[in-house]
Amino acid sequence: MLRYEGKIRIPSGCAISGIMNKKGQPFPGDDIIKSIALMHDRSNGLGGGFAAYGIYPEYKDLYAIHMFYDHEGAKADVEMFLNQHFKIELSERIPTRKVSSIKNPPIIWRYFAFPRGDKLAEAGLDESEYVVRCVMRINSDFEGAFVVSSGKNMGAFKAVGYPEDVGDFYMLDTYRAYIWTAHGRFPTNTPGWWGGAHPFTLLDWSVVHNGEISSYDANRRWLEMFGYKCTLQTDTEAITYMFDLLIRRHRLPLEIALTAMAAPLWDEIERMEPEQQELMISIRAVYGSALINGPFSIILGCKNGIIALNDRIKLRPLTAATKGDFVFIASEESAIRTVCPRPDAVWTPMGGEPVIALLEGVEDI
Amino acid sequence: MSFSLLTPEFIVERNDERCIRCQVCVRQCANLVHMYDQEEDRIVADDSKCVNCHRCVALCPTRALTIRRNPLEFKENANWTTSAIREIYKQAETGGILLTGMGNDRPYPVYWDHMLLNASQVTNPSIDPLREPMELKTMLGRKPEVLNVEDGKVKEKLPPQLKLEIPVMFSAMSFGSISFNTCQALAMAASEAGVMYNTGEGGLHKDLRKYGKNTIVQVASGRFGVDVDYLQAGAAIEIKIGQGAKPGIGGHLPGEKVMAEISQTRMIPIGSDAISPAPHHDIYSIEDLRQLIYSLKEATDYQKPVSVKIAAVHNVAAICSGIARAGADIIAIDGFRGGTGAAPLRIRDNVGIPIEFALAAVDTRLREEGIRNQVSLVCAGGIRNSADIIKAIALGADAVYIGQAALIAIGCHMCQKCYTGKCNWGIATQDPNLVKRLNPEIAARRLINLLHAWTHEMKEMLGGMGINAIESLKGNRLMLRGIGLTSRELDILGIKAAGE
Amino acid sequence: MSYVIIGNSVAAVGAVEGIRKHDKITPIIIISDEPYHTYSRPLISYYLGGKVTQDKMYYRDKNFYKANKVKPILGVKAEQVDFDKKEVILQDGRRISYTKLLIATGGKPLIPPLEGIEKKNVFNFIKLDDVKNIERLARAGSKAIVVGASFSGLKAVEALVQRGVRVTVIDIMDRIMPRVLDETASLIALKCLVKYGVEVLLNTTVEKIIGDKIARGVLLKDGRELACDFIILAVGVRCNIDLVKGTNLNINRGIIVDTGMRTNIPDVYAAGDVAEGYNFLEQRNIEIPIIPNAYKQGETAGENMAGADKIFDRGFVMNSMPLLDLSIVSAGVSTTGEGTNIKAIYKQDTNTYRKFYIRNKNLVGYLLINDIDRAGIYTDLIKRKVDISPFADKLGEEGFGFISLPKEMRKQIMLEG
Amino acid sequence: MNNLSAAAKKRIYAKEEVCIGCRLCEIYCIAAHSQYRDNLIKTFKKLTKRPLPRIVVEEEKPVSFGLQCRHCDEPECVKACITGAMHKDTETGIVTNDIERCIGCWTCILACPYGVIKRDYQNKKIASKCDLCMESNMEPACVKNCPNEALYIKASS
Repeated sequence: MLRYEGKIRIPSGCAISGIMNKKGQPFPGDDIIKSIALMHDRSNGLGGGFAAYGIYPEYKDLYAIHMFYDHEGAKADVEMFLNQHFKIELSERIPTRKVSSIKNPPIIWRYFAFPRGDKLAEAGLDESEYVVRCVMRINSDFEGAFVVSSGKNMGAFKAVGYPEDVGDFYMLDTYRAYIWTAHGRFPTNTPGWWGGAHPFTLLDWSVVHNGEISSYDANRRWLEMFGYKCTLQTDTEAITYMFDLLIRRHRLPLEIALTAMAAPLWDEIERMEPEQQELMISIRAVYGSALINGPFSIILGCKNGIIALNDRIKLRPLTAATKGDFVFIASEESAIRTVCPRPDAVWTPMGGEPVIALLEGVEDI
Repeated sequence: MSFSLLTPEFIVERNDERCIRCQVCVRQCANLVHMYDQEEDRIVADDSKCVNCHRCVALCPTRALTIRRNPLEFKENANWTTSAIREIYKQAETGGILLTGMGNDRPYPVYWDHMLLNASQVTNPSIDPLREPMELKTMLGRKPEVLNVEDGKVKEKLPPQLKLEIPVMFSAMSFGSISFNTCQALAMAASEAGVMYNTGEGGLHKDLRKYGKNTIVQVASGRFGVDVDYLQAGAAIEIKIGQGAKPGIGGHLPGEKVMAEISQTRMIPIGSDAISPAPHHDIYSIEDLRQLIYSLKEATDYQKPVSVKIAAVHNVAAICSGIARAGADIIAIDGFRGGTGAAPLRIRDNVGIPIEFALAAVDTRLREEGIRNQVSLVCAGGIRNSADIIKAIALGADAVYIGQAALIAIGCHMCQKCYTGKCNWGIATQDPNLVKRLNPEIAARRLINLLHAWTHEMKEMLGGMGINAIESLKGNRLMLRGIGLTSRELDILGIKAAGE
Repeated sequence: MSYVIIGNSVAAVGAVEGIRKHDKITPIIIISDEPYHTYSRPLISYYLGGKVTQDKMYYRDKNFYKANKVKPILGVKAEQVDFDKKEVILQDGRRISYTKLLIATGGKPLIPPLEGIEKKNVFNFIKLDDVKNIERLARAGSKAIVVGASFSGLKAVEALVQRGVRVTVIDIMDRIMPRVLDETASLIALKCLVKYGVEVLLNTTVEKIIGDKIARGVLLKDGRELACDFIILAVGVRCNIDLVKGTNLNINRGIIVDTGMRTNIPDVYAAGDVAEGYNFLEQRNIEIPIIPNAYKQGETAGENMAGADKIFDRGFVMNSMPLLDLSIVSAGVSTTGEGTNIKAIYKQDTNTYRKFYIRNKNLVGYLLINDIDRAGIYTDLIKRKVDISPFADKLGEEGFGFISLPKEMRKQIMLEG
Repeated sequence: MNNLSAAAKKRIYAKEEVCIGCRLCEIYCIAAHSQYRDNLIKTFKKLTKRPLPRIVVEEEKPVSFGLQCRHCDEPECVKACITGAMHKDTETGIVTNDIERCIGCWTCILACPYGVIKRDYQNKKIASKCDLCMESNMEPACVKNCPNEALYIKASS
């Protein structure tokens, strides 16, 4: 029996990988496919996906909305909704290549659009919040429709299959991006729905994640207080929203947001200087529900860079490396060395210690 | 009237082969059950006075004593049970309302026992608390929705918080309802364990002020012992609106218990009845509560969190929403199994709702309203073990209060006769001969042991779930599955059924 | 350097133990005219009564001298002390030089000026040799006369009764142990003696001892004649100062010592029955011929001889006397003087008697008969000069104890030990 | 220094605030000094001549406390003893009465400032007192069995 994310929580193990050019120079998707493909055994053919930043330079000021539709009816309904709320500049099928292992694809579509001024004014929201609400609305209210990604000059590409096959399917060798992240999935049952694959995105946040967070429901119920609808019941979705909430909405500095998610232990806090201590205590008090517990390693992508983070007791693998302008992050060191045999530096970040790689000249995420 | 239809509830059995006539039982029974018959050189018992508190049994050095339920039965009747009949006899003989002590003992479902916890298997690792850090530290108090950080510093200080080493506190029990030694033991244990005890409405004895950092001072309708020093003396202030054992009912400490120390502590004359009115007569509505909350905050310079304790009644979710919005930092909800030193039997057994439902409903409601973080939730009333605590936190509590469990730890045998003032264990009594039976040092040690044991167990359970900080359990209802519950009950608890 | 002690009884042993608290090395020489290992003199009545054997009479075990590096010179009398040369001259001519000297020669019996006192079978009751002699005559059915219903006289009576001897005890006073017992107490004791078949003759005295060379009886002042097989004289004891008579030593009835047991001659100390030490209840120097006092005086002397600065200023009389089936204890003052209040409780049914002597706010003496348990608490109240006014009404009442004291005082005393 | 001298300064004290007057200390003391040691039932059922409790319990409600020999540094009883039976062990510091030599003169009772020496008429005529249960080489029975920890052993300097 096929099971759908959103109907049930499906734990999974995974591979993750990310490559970034700090100067913002785009490069094709071959390396990221090669990197994630090396970790073939970490996934089981039931989900793979990529996020790519800088792929739509010609539409860089428009929201690139990637969609999955189960049927034409859903597409019609959503397009009516989109037309009411957005001005759509371009609507097209996302090009794919026939790959034998990728079966039963949904209707895969993309729109380049911007919010309608009157509707935006009517809603009284800032633009990004407006887009978020629309995305939430589609995901929760439109049966058979799912927003794959919704950021500017970026997109997510995912499917049920091994990640290298997914990359082939979406012809990622033909895209050029300055940040690539990838995900290979090992779910513990048989998801049939493409929307459940990773990465999960919102606006230009994308998250690839390896882990099963035990704090999920505590995180979810807290997020939902702020209007997020965790329809997929996946960790990745919740973590994505968490970044959105902490960084975009609460305007927390990146390191504070990361501290909230992988907070230092009380024992460590007790040994800190008073000022630092007060900050940490405050973070733990206010953002206790944002603490992500259980094993995870994640790569957060956004237009300004990538951040990798492990759970605070490092229950999942994560390795980072640099080579010139390039930053590599992957579940396994081999996945880095396969595309960069002689990195300048390779290290294994400590639990809870983030790897922050920003574009040159960018101060904050 | 000397002739009574009430037959002895219990029978005292003495094994004469073991009885060495040491008369410890005679000396220890405040109910005067045992007597030494010099002529016969044997000890005899008046069964009718026995309350089955086990004091004599526990102290008998040769284990010569057993107390049994009197096997005498009425004709079997599903409707007119023994207790139903006995209660009528009692009322027909006395003309009074029936009094009782401790919590509701009726066979209502215990929902804790209908919830099961999760554990990690394969897909994520369980955590071994003996090898990995496992954090139970809990902060109670209002949290801002957003933390303002500037240049790596906190821009606004947090509102006052209670810091607990583990999410367990000792429930409000007043000096008066319990003995000084019991109060002292609770204070010592709270202090040692890094948690809080609660003065109840009986004021704070001068000798216990040194435990202030671990004290919640209560302000109840009688306002006993309340002055600004009292408010300043504790770490937090709790306004007691109601109590799970007797929602809607006030309290009454009879004048004979108001001896010098209690009189001084409660600031009332020796020998005067200490009556706590049913409502606070300055709180007839939610806005009045707000005024009291802010009066107390003003009086303590906004340095102490203010808690509001209510009994779990039907409309508890809406009431708590109102309390949160009225400015409370902590809400304590006391379920219908909550203990008491004295309550009318009918009230205790028939009023209020289970804490499990109340807690789930309140947590859900506060989240729906987006104000859950503004206030900490403490649940009370019948928490029996560490699993109950873990379940309570998964349902949405920040911490729990334990009262009866704490008293049991120090010797209470649940005879439910607290209201008589003759507690043979030195707990619910003011009789100096009985009070000294509770050695505060032993009692504190036992309480600390209990908390220690529960801490270990909670850590094991958390570790099993793959969680290493208690805040990741708070409201994490996915960690619970219901068993033997209707779908309506599952909905209210916000949990799935086992197997789902 | 050497310590020399003349005497081998309680004060001497106290002195040895006192010296050894401070000085574990310097030899101690004990000189005694008795040939025995140190023994307890009061045990002679128990010896006579058959309660102890001679081998159980030692006051300290056989190892005592060796363990304490004591060189005993026993069975040799010290004849004289040359205080200038610091030497003790013995009967056999030996001269024992000392650095520090303790005179603990004890007491000796008061011999009444009685006609016929030199006859055979008239005994004192002080030394082991006395009872060894008496033992031979004291057979079941023989008849004895004890002169003096004093403490030691009555202990002799008890021992004789236990041996089955028929005893008559004679005293000039109107009651038994007149210095300790009042009329009520005396009557209780009298009843007891009579119960055991003792004939007690009070208010009379012996005119002369009858018999040829051997005493056969006595003639009383009132003209009566009593026959007997032997006679024990127990009219009193006085300080045994023979050794130092006529020297520069400051002597009254006994050798006068300060609260450190020092005499007026440097390096010479005195302790025990031979000394007149400070009695703090009477606030003057007087002999206190009882064992606890002898020991403490000896111990104090010993410590001071070894260089300490010990003071013993709490001496007073106390006695415990089991008499047949009676238990009698007393301490401190036993006479009614000015400013002394009395509290007395006599219970006929239990045959108990409790009497307290109170001066100002202090307990200064008591007498208990039969209910003597915890008597030491009263002794201590006397010694500490405790203000008893908060609990004076409870003295002698059932259950009197520390519980009767104010809480603070009780805790202080109970935690002291 | 051996273990015994470590015991030299031990005293048993009472906490009257928590003494509950149950007198179990007496019961266990009796048994501990009987031939049946810890067996209370046999001690009380089989023996007609039982040892006296060597602890004194004073009670005047609501106050009560147990009191036993302090094994004083300067023991009055030892100094007063006319036979030398009462002695303080130089090794252990424990004051004991050699019942072979005690003749029951009760001078120790007269001298003991704590009033904790008793006349034992049942078993010869001897003075009976606390020996800190030294024979059992264990925690004294009264301390061990006090249900409310109202008795404790303390090493005092």
